[in-house]
Amino acid sequence: MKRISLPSLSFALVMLYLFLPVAATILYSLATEWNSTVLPEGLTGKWFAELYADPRFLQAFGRSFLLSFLTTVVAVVIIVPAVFSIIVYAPRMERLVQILVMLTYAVPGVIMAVGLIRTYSGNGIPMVIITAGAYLVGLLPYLYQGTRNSLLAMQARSLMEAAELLGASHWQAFVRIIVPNIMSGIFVSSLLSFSILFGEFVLINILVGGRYETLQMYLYAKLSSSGHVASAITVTYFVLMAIITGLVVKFSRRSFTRKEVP
Amino acid sequence: MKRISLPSLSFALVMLYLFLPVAATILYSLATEWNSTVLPEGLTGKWFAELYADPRFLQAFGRSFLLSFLTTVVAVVIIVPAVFSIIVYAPRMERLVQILVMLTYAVPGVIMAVGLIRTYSGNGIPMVIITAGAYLVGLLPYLYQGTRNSLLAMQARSLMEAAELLGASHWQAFVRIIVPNIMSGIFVSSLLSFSILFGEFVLINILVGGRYETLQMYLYAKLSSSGHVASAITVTYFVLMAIITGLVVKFSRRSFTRKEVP
Amino acid sequence: MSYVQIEHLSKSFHGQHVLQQLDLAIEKGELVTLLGPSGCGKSTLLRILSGLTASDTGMIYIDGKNVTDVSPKNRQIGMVFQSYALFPNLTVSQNIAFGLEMNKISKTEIQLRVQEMIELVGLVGKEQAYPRELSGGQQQRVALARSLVTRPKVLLLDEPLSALDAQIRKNLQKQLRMIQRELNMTTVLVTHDQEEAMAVSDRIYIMNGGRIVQHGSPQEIYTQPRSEFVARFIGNYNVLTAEQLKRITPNLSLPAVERFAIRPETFREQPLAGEDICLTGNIAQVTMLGNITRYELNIGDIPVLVDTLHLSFEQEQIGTTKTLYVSPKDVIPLYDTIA
Amino acid sequence: MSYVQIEHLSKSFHGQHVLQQLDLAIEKGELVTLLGPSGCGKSTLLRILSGLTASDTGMIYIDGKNVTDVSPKNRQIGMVFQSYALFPNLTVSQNIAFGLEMNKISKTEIQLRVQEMIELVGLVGKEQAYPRELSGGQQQRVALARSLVTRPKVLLLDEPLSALDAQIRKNLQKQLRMIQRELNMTTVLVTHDQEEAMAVSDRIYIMNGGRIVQHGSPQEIYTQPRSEFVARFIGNYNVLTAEQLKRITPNLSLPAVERFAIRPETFREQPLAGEDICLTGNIAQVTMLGNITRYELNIGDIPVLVDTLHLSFEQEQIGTTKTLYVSPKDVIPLYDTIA
Repeated sequence: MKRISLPSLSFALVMLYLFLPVAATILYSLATEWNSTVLPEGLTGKWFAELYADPRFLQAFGRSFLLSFLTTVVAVVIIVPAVFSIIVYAPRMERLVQILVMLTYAVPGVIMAVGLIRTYSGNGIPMVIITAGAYLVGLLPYLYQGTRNSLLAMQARSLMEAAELLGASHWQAFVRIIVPNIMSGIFVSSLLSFSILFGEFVLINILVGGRYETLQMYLYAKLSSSGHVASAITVTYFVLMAIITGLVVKFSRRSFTRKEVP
Repeated sequence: MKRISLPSLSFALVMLYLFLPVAATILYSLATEWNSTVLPEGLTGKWFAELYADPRFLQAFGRSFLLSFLTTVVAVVIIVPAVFSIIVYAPRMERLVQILVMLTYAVPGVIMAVGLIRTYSGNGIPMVIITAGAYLVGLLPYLYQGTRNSLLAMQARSLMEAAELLGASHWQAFVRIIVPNIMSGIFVSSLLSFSILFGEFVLINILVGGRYETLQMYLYAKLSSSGHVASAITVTYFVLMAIITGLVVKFSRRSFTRKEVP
Repeated sequence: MSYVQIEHLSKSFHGQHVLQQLDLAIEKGELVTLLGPSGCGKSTLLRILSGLTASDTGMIYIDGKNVTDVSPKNRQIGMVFQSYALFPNLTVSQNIAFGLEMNKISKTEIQLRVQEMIELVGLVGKEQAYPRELSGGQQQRVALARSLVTRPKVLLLDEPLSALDAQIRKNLQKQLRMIQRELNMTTVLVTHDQEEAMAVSDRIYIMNGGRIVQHGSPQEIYTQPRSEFVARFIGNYNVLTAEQLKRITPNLSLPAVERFAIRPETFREQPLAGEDICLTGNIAQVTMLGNITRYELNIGDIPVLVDTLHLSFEQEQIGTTKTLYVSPKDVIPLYDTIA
Repeated sequence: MSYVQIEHLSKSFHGQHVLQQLDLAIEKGELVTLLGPSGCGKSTLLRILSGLTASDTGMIYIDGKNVTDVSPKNRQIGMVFQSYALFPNLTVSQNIAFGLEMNKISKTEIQLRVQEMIELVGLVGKEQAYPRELSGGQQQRVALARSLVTRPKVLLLDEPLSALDAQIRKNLQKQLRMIQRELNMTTVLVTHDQEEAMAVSDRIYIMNGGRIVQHGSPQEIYTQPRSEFVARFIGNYNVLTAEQLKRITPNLSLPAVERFAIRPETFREQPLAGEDICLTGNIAQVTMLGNITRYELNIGDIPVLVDTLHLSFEQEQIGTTKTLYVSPKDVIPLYDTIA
């Protein structure tokens, strides 16, 4: 059909717009010299070698990974049961939660930082913990959406009622029936959350700064000193994200919910 | 019922965690002196007076507003029809779009900046335009979700078919039937998009920097010079976001889709 | 006291009365149906019986015990939901075994009882299938087996067949009734389908607007409706005013009520007894409804529906004059004007 | 050539044959029903007829014109969707007027024709209501009015009543048929409900697995099914093998086919003619289905269903021996073994 051409075209343009920079970055990270020519003058692996040999890079990478991973795990453990309770037992509170979610979208890092510095700095709690706390709130929208959709798709409320009538306690029903069914959905949301935190820059930079250098800060510092190394970091980052996205796509397909008949 | 206590409690804690910093910021913006006491020593409006008298603030605010507003309008005009075409005429492409959406979540500002600098700097296009282009891609997930949900809720496909069988062209059906029904949904997504762009800092700072000082950059600069003025900016920002959130809540209730019977 | 007894039950949602002062009694081994149009409160009553919804006032007794404040998990009630609510992550066997595991039955007995149930509902060979791999009818039978295996005191069925095609529905009605009789299981069925209610019930409670408007055996309710609502809901009754009836049978002595109902299938071509009412009219319309041929007769200016078996003869033509007889005892006075 | 003619129509989705070499002919003013179980391809056929889905091969003619490649908006076809697909942002009047505005009819004529339609479907007083403020039955009538007001050549109805309660459904069936006759509107109805099909159709096409397995008037199809599938789908036919039939009526001379069908309502207590088959059996079960009482008789070891009108006498008891008669012409040989 001719009709498909419009979305196909806009789709192709968006892809081009997104992937042209990716291609340029990859080339630059492998280029010996690239100034006035259309393509670089030669290819080399030295920027990557230099990067991977830098202990500062490895430490920054490790810190980013640790911070993102731990925060995501804590967020899942706190937020998922809370969302479950609201959806199943207090659906009328959903409206309030949605406003809250909207608010967390609307409060950007810099603004959040001002408030957090005012309130919590200098009272003994390390600012990394404060930052992780802010991240936790920031993850609320993503984990809320993922959990909510999984629960609604599986009709969690009926399943809980059915399990109860069969003699299960709330806890038994949650662990044996709800958790296995939302597992893949939660996993997808967690990967998404992890990748968002892994890329966060503003909040950690303002609140903690050089005392806890993450990958993003390291990259920011390298931007001014060596474009090639910065590109190599970016490519490394892309590879990591490609792996995560691959996992997301794979797991978002695996689901116990009923297949719809066309 | 006793069961409600768990979500109520966690909800209350989240609210406290979020609003304690807000309250502290408001107080600080009105405080004469606030160092070693629990509450400030006196209240004053001078920080706000100082802020609103600063032409740099007004310019920064204007730039942020203009950039966010124009980008949002362009994004709506481009993305909404594209999403409509995909949902109604090529639903199988949805999978691809979802992966794309996931990717834009996963690529943070700093990383995007590296690629964009590599590709587009020095070829004559102002970096503000490049930034706006990147914003456009960044808005894709939010506008996609909003548009998609509105279209599915109203069963856009059946409505288009019904209109066609009644003799309407695609364009007539889109303008007369689809647009009025997704209007409020799109408005909500647009406000959300606007508020996200209004709060963006990393990309514009790296790509354009001081040449186009936005509200966030002005705030960042003020953070080190005057905590009180920074707090006053933050409060101003909160008021703006409160207005936008109020609008969102109001308009997300107004909807033509059928009310569900309990 | 009956096996299940409900007394003065009331329930409001957001200030709206959903159930008003209901009394209900069910004997052991009975299949009782709550029948009514959508929104009449029948599903709410079922949920209150299961304990999933709390009532505002009233008492519920099961097997002589006051269970009004007993939690669902301790009420010993089995329930089949309209959506089946099968656990998607468990196989057929695991779904059925779930209730037994929760009640800490031994592994060997669980295996035995699950296998027994699978045979009873005819799902042998599907033990390892997941719910999503089953047809609607098969899912329904898993839900039934799952709720029966724990040997509940009462089985509740919330429109269990409404999502199925007509053919499968009729088959499952039969199976359901057979299993219920075999286990002598006290059962409450909720439905809005009067044919289903009549086909499977020992007794029917007809509900409208949160009240019970009539109850009795299917036969009693069908042949002796007390109100116009019941007459129209349960069948295709001709409802005539006293004035209309007077006009077509001037000599009949009638009780002093406003409306009367006559079943369309009680008209016959030959009189059975001397006192039979004789009516003559013109055929205005003929509709073939499968095993029934339905005539719309105009008697004077009063339209009357007449059902006859669909035999192999030619149908009578529109416009033909027809004489029919009906026994005076088939003219049912409708006492309740409300509801 | 018929008013609507479909020739050799085929359609596959993802390599699966949904429709296979269909031929269909509809005369002007007829109401034709496509009847079949879910997944038989009936809705796809309707969508191809409307132009919303393209066929793989085959031709469609409407009013003598080849419309196979004509776009939906130029086919002059009205359609009522299962979900009604009313425009939520337009009032009842605006919904109905939409098609006329698209066809550039003058304002005054639009007003006139919309008002006419609103009266025809009985929605006077609801002109300014939005779809969400209407009941299901009212929404259905708006959808009908909207598709009729443009005076299409053919009206397509895709399970238009399936979302409604039984009572409302029966009322609307009647109204639908009345309006269709009044406008002499060529109509194609899709349904899986055989009672609905028999109640409203001039002719029925029965579909199964993407093919038409039988067509004819409701009377023809109901009394002369050609296959076991049709016999079981259209009614509650007793299907007996030749061997079983031989055992209960040894003297009957039968055509050489494998299976025979007997309608449960053709059995009678008195013989009508000398050659009637006489059968004796025990009553195994009695079910009251409203206007019908259904007996399950065991004749030897062969179970047979017998339908009688539900009269006021006592029902016969389980275990009683009963003698029944059936005419040889009501024993229908089933020729098609497939489908």
